[in-house]
Amino acid sequence: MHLIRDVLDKQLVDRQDCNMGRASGLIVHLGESTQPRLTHVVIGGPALWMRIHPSLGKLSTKLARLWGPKRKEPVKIPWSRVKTVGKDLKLDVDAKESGALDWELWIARHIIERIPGGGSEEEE
Amino acid sequence: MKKILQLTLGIVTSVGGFLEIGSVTTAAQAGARFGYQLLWVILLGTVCLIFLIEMAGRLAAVSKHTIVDAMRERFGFPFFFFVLIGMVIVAFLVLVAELGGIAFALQILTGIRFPWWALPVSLLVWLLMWKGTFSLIENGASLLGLVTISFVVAAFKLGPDWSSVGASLVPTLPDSDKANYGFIAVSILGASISPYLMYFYSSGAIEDKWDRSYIPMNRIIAGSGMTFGGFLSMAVLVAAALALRPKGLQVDTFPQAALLMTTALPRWGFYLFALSMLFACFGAALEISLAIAYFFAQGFGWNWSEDLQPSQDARFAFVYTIIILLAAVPLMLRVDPIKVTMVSMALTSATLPLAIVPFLFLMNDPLYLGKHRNGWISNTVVAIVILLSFVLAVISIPLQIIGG
Amino acid sequence: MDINIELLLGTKVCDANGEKVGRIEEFRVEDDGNSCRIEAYLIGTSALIQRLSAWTLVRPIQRALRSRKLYSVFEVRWQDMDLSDPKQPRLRISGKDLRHAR
Amino acid sequence: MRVKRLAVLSFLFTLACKPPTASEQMDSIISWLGTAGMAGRAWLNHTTPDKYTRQTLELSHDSLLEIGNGLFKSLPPGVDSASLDSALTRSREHVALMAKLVDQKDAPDFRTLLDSLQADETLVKQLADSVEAKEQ
Repeated sequence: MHLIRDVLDKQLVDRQDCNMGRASGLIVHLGESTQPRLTHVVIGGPALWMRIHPSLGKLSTKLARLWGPKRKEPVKIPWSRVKTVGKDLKLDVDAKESGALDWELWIARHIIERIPGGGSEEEE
Repeated sequence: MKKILQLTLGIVTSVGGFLEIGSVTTAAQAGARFGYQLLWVILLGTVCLIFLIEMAGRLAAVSKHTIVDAMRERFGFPFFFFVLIGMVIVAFLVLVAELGGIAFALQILTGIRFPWWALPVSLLVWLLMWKGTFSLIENGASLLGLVTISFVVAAFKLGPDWSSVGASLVPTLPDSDKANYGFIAVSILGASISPYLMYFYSSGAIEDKWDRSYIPMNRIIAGSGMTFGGFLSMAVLVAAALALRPKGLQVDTFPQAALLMTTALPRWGFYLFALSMLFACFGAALEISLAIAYFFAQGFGWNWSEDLQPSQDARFAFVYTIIILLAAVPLMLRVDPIKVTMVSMALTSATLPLAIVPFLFLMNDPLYLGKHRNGWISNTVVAIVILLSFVLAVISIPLQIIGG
Repeated sequence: MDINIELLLGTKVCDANGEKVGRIEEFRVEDDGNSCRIEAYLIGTSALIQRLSAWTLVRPIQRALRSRKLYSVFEVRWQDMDLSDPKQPRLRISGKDLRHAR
Repeated sequence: MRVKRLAVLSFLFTLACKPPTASEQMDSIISWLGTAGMAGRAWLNHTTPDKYTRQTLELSHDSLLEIGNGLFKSLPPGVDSASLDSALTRSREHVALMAKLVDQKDAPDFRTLLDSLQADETLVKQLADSVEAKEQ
């Protein structure tokens, strides 16, 4: 398996096949003498903008503090939760609890549902 | 049976994407200035588009990826983001032009100036996106779009000289006014080969849950749909060449374009033109707004479907809401839609490589398409599209400035 | 130490003697059910081409251009890569000892 | 790529600013006379709504005025500018009158004006040819 070609930027889906963003970063643990180990998949946020330019990464962190769902640390999914690596990465998590949908829910609550006919994200 | 219904996807893609303010104005200008001489460009554009659309559908049917999905996966976020910026700028300009087309059609029907229509029109487009389902937009737009057949009727009634029509399908250069000729040619190409068509079509294929069994159907849909669109804009060019050129009319403004069919169909020509523009531009506006929202949603991996309730794919709905409302602003500030159209069409063909080069990689990717990869013919066509559009744009636009 | 591996993409790698080897383009990993370990770092142009899985496109073009150019690719075993400073990855061995992949 | 796009944009803007030659201006004058003529004919056949016809005639009038002002500076020597000027002013007035007659639904007078407009158009066309000849 190749990390960049087969894992990075792949679509992430949760138990109910709900889209929860794309793999925007991969965290690897480097030991002194142990083999490097892939520990987490990072979703969205600064990790994404970092890849274009560090300054963009910092900027997005600042903006995220100003408004939106104020979230302390980026959303990380432990690799052990990855069930299959295929067309998508199937994760053994619940999208809403994982925090990957914070923005989706925030926009839904603060904007979309205020507009008539927007419906409510609670109903499935 | 369901697959037969899928033809509507092809037709809406062509009516919405092919015959819109862009192709009508460029074709009308071409006919009014150069007679049949530019017909070959429309033919060329149509052929290229048929290939590109077929590929977009094939990619979706085989790999279950839309073009944008695949682009983000293969080329990574930084490159994707770069393309996103380019595509969204151009698509936004085109959206402004389409809304302008609707507003102008309403102006000539009611006499109320188009800036007043800008906001109501964009609200209506938004409402359809907000409430409508994909199949509603698909079928509704393609049914209403059938009005545009009146262009063909008009062209036939004016009794064109078929031999010279046929002759003009072979590229030729004019004796004078070459710069203008090149510029209109570029705009026609931009009007026919619009990338957002490919994004829309491949997303549509996913929304309609295509699989490998659709590959033959996809060929038919792409072929017939785009040919339909191509015929229509050729008809516009012919009608302009016969009705406007003898009077020395140049289509610089929309009211002038509205006279296109008044000689061919005295009783209904004017109203048919207005309605055709109304519906065609409406279809296009819906299609472009969707394409932009798809681009964001798929690129970032959000939920996206025109069939979900807005709150189920909030970010998707948020994007098109913002885009559509923003698009109304320039029109309210009385920006001339025809100017926007010409600029955006030329820009489209100048930025075509940005959209098509990555597409060429994807269509040759064994991991996505396996044995359904592009053959050398398709690859050659894509290569030609890239070269042609770009070279034409880079050569003729400066020429236009210098004045030939 | 934890690092974001995607940020290593395209960073230049020098060998033990400080000579430039190429850019990191890809990571080969082994995933045995419970953990996913990096086996090797792929360095060089053909690693990039492979990452874009673009060989089916590049080979015919090469043939058309009659170019005999073989793009470099090195497969660096994880033991031989020193990432203590992620900004400047170095090899623990000299470039000569690198084995060309494929 | 982005740079290129900006270049293209600026090109198009300069394009919009580039001063047109005399013959190009003559072409657009003819184009607007033709527009007024066609719109007028269509209206006489009751095939276009009054509002559209009036607006289009007004638009033609304004455009003719605008182009006419610029024209005489760039006119090459040896062109009968006097008759051109008179033809332009006359047709411009006629177009303006027609726009008014549309509201009064006065078809007969409208038709007479339309015919004289046609005459002026042919005159302008001849002058346009001479301009083109002079420019070469």
